[in-house]
Amino acid sequence: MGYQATIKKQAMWAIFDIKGDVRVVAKRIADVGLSLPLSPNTAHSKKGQHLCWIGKNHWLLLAPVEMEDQLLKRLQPQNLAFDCRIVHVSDAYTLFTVTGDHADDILAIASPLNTRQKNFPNDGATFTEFFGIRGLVLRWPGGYLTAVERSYGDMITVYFDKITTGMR
Amino acid sequence: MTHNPFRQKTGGRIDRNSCVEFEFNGKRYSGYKGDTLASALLANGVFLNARSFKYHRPRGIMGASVEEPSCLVELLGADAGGNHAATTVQLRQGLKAKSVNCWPSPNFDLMSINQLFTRLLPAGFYYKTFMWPNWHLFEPSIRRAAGLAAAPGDQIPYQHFETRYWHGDVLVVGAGSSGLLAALIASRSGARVMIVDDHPHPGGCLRSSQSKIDGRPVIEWAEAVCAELDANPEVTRLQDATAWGYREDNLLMVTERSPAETHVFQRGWKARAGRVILATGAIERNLVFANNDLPGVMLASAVQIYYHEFGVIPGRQAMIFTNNSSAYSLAHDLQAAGKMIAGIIDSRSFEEIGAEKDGLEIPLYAANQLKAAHGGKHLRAVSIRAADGSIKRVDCDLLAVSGGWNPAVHLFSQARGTLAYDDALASFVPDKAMQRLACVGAAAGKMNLALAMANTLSTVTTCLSEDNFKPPAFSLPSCTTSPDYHLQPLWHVDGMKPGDKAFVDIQNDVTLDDIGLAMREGFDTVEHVKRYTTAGMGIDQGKIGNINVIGNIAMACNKRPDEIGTTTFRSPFTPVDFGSIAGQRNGATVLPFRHTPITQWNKDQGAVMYEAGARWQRPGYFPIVGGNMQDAINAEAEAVRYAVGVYDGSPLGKFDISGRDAAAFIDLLYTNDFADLEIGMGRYGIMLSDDGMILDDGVTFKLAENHYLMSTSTGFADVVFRHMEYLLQIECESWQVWITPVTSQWCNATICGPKARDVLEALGVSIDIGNDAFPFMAMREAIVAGTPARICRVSFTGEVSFEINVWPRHAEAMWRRIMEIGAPFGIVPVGSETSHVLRVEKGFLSLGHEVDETADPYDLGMDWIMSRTKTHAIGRRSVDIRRSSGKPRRELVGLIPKTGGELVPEGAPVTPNGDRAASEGFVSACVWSVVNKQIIALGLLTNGRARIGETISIRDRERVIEAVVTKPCFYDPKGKRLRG
Amino acid sequence: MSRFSAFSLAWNALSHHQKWTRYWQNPPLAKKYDVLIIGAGGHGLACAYYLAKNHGISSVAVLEKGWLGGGNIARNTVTIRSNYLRDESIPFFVKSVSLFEGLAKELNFNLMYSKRSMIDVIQTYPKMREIRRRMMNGYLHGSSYTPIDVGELRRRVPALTGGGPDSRLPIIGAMVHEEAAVCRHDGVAWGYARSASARGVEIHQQTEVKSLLRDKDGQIKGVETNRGTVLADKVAVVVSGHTTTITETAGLSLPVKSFNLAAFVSEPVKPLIDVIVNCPDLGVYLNQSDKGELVIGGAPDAGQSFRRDMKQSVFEDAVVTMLELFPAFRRLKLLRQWGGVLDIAHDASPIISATDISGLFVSCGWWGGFKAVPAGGYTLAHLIATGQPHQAAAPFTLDRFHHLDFIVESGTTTAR
Amino acid sequence: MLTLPCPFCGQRDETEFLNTGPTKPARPSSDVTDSEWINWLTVPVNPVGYVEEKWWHVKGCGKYFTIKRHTVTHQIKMPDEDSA
Repeated sequence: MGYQATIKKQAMWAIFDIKGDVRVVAKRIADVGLSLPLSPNTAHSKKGQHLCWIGKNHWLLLAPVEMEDQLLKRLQPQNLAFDCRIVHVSDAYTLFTVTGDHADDILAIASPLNTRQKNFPNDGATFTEFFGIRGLVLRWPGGYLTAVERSYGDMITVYFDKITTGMR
Repeated sequence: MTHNPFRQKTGGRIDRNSCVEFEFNGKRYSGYKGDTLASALLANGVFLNARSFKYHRPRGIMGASVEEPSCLVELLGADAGGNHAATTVQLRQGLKAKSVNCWPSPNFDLMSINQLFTRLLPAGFYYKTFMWPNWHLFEPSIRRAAGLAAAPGDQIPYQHFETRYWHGDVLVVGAGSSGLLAALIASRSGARVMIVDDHPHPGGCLRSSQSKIDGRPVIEWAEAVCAELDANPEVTRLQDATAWGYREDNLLMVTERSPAETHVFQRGWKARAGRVILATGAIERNLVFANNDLPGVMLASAVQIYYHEFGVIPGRQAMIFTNNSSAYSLAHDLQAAGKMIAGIIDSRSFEEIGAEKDGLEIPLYAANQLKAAHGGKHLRAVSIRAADGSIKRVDCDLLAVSGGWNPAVHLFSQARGTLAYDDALASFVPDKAMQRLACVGAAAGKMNLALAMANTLSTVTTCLSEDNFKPPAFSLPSCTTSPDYHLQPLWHVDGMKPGDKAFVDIQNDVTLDDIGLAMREGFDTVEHVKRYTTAGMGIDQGKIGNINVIGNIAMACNKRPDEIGTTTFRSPFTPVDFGSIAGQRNGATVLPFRHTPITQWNKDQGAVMYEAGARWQRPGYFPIVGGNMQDAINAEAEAVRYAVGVYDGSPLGKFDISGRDAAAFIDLLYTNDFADLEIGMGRYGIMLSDDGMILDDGVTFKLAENHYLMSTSTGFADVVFRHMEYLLQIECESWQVWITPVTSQWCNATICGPKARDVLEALGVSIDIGNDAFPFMAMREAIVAGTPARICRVSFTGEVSFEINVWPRHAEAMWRRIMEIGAPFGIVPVGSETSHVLRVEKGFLSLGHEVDETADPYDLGMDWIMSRTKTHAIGRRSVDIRRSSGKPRRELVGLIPKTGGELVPEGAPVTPNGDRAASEGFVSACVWSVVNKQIIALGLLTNGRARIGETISIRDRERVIEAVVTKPCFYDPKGKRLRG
Repeated sequence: MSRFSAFSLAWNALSHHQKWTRYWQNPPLAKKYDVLIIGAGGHGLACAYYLAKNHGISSVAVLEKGWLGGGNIARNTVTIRSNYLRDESIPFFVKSVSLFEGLAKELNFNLMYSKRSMIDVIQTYPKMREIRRRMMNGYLHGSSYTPIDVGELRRRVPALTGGGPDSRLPIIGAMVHEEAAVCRHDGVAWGYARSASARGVEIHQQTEVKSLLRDKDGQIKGVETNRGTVLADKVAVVVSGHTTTITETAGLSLPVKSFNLAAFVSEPVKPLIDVIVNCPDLGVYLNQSDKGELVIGGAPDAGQSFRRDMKQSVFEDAVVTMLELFPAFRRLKLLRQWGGVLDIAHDASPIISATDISGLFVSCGWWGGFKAVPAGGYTLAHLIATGQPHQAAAPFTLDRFHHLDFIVESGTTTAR
Repeated sequence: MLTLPCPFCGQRDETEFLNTGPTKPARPSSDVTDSEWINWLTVPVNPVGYVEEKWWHVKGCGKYFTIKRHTVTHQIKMPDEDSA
């Protein structure tokens, strides 16, 4: 018997890296229609967009790629006048979803993150160690959404194959 | 029909309907499903099944579990290898095993000739001899004789090892009575629980106990508890899994040997719990008398396990030798089974022997000691020494020995807990815990079922309350009472003579004499004795014998055992496969690798891929038909010098740096000035470490006021990021600077060569790329071939270069377009070997070559990069201090070696006059220059800049190569081409 | 001192070895000595021996907090080699290797010195370049290296089945350092102790130095121990890992930090590997002991530590990388793991030096100090006796920090 | 392997972090003597006991933070906790 889990490499998402003072960022984001998450390492999700609070003065906005142009216009990454920094990083990540009965087990192989509810709630979203490198882990219906730096995407695919099939 | 002469007609938990065939030392036997290899061998009457490590004495099975010191086997066939204790090998159809360390068989072992020389082989004998003519003469034969099994093979291609984490509230080690009770209470409190047990079945010593809990046989109670635990989704129960290491913050390393998932061979758990409950039980210890290693001598508890678990009594006439009450239960078992018992020898006085003897109708030799065991290849008789010294000889073929019990404190001790010596137990028991853990039951020194259960209940309840759980009301199960545990220490029997083979460490063949010798020679601490005699350093790590080493040292120096102390308890508790530690990290995933969108294209072209730093894979060169590596490099280099080449520069580190203080921050990082940099322009900079050594170099562009794009070398991008974040978060906390790594948000194709501009034009570009509109070191945003791009005019080749940066989603298409459009211009892809050649021709420095952790920018002739005004730049002060000593420096020079066309190995030292003496410099890079049509080199040479024109000597071992010192630039020294 | 030989072994066998005498004497602790050495480890005992033998100074007491030979000499991976990179370092280690070679006979004690060579397995071009540089530099000073190709490597180390062309880091070559050896580590301490004791050196175990004592001029005058005050005009601190703990009692700070470096062994198996295998690209090295155990080492833990166990993550990395080259070892079993404390200098090279405190000497910064025991003791004895650094150890004084003239050997090899 | 208290993420596994060494005194101004500078650069604290040090949550939120860690027990305290 193997693991009951479905692992899918995701198509591209629109992703923005946001840094700055919390009040400034809140104002900048207001345009997008999302409010900032209230607890560290949680995400505020709405209409397919996820605004993750991933570090002190640091957020990551994930949205469907169809929204990318619109977000580029609204967020104006090149504009520094807003006293915060928004960098367009859609291409900088490779994303996977891990879903199914054994999604928790797969995550426990990939990451030391303690995913017990009290530690990583339903809106949990955090950077952690993922197969030895830095990776984003976000709760997802029936499992998790994960993202790693794009250049590591192939390696993560190999890892997933290995742990689900036992192939060396 | 299975012929098992020593198997009882009934009893045991083996499946008598499933016969299992196996092979041992080339002979076929059968046992039953549920047997271990050890129980099956004993059932078959195979008692001589090993030879000892040093003397090759005949040995049998002594224990029944992980403590087994004696019978180590090597598995053959599909899972070949290893030194497995026969007691831990589960019998299965077709199992093949052989004894380790004897040849051709344990019954007839050629090396048993060693027994004739035992007198010459005391502890440490090798330190005193084998010196003449030298050790090397003897080593090969000794190495062949040593070692146990052959190294394992690895023939399980479709299964792998896995490691995973577990996070929970309570982790219980041991599924005996105390462990099961602890897990039950914890799970009923709502805790997330893991319980780990190294046997295939739960129950621990309950499995060989006649006691009752709540009126039921104990094993039924254990099964009921397991059923409840298994029904709780918050409980993970692992059997055949060993908790072998106790790390910081309650992290336990567990190896699970038979996971449910078929593709997983073994699983290593890294389990971290808020509280650890150690219910690891106790391990029976041996007694020290002459020939205590003869086949037929076994631990009393082991005999009980073979009887209850496997229905095996490995003898016809049993004798028991004990110094404590626990062995009497074996006597009761055997008597009830109607088996012959020759008697019990108890070193305690008759008065000390309590209720344990009640009901026994066998000879009791109270206050007697067993002087020696007799027999050749198997026990035939024992001599009993009475208190008055008289000797009586009694025949027997099974001797069950009990020296008392040691709490299994291994994990407790690994967790840095302190031990105390308990006089009543004559053993070390847990004292002060140093982590959030508790020991319960026998592991805490409670050697009686009822006491152990009561102790577990109260301890676990207290722990759970401390951890903010509400333990349920729980009434202690009623247990049948057993006699109180009582023991009189007996470190060795009286009347031993020098030369008696009384073993304190069976596996490593260490005798009581050896301890005496060690102490006579000055090795009088326990660590010294261990290291001199090797006692306790075997695979079993002295589980049944170490206490006797300590006791005998104490006795010899007239001290208490706690004044002697124990040796360190080191992980692992029992040996575990390395695979279960590494888990899935193997093969292609052992080190992360990184690809650009062009990697696959490169591979498809047959590029030879190199590790290029920071885990990136990059083409080294593109082989050409009918040419060697040098030909390929020459072709690529010529393309760049005379036509056009393209290079995938995507792995270069890139950082978006902005914020109010970004300009000041850039100024702090680099040794040169950036304040006057114009928007849209870039500048080359060098970063130093605080030690004043070059950390990295690269070009930084100014995108806007207080907005920069910094590029770093591929290999040092992470180091630079750490350096910058450290400064910002710790030393410049009030500064407003935001850094976002964008290495993977931008890919670049660098088109370089005299026809680079033509190719870019042909691609279609939305801006004027003429030299006036778009000068060297400028950056422009433009549409290239219909794709938005950032174009940078930097050059690492000395030619006109356009670095076309696009989003990775467009990178492969852009690359293919460049190759297509560039074809008529003669474009070729360029690997890192070629960029090395082009760089050396220009005298551009390179990390790992000219920059070798000793050079500063002055050494490299870059005085201009050390700003006159910026004394505060990182590393500046250290450079100044180092140079203030006036010691001669090694300076960058060019070298024209006189080799007649052969490359000089990079790194070759330069020595004065070519002598075999300390070097005065070295060759940092050497290539065939396509423009100069000769070998050129760069080097660091003491006072090199003053020596231009001089001939120096490079020394490659015996070979001396002369070279002329030149300026370190061999091509276009004024830089007209790259600015063109 | 009883003479050791096959004959004396046989002679003593007749009396069941009852007549062997102590390796080292157990005299009472005197009030004053000419030289005090703090730490009865390899370097301290070697220094005591050479003080007596080379310089005729036998009023020497070696003070040991625990048991003789119980520090890092009891917990290393027994690698002896001289394949360093820099002109400053190579001659010192060449001297150490040559002293080691004659040591068993000199001490009349079988150290099981086994010259079996070390093979560097090379997997990246930068590493290849660096190791060739070491080959050529070492030649200048009498340390030898010979390149071999991958086929020859696999012939010499058949167990090395990983690192093939399709692997993550394919092996591209190898380099053999012929002088490399292993030897019985405890034996080195015991052998030096036995010979030093025979020359009048006193070794006092269970004697913990609490503080250094200075006279009114600041000159060292002795030490305070758990057994009272002991005086001497010259004191050497040779307590790898714990140097600063001692020197700080006299107000002396040093450019060193203490780290945990750990190792582990496999179950004993039949002869499999008869060289030392070093994998600098992966950061793991191993050899097989005469008993059959594979002795394996990796990197130190990154944080300061005075512990003698092992950090799990560091250990895992070493296992993972070992399995990359020896995949069949995944079925081999871990038998034991342990660690030691070492103090690493700011530039990661050793320090054998006088200090700002007159009469106080230190030998520290030993990272891989086992191979350096004979030369470390030899040159420290020279420094103490003559007041001048021995030529071979001259680069290793504290003076180098006055102008930040670091001797950068870091990253040259993983095999400590 | 420890767990470390990241000020943003809470307790996380040690392998997510990088130990960047003991806290150094503030960077000296440029008018200190050479020997004062060298001392700052090369001489660290090296206590048998609690050492105040900087860790970087490199695989997590990226925060550098300060803790006290005992060099023998490896127990961790916050920097403002009593270091007795």
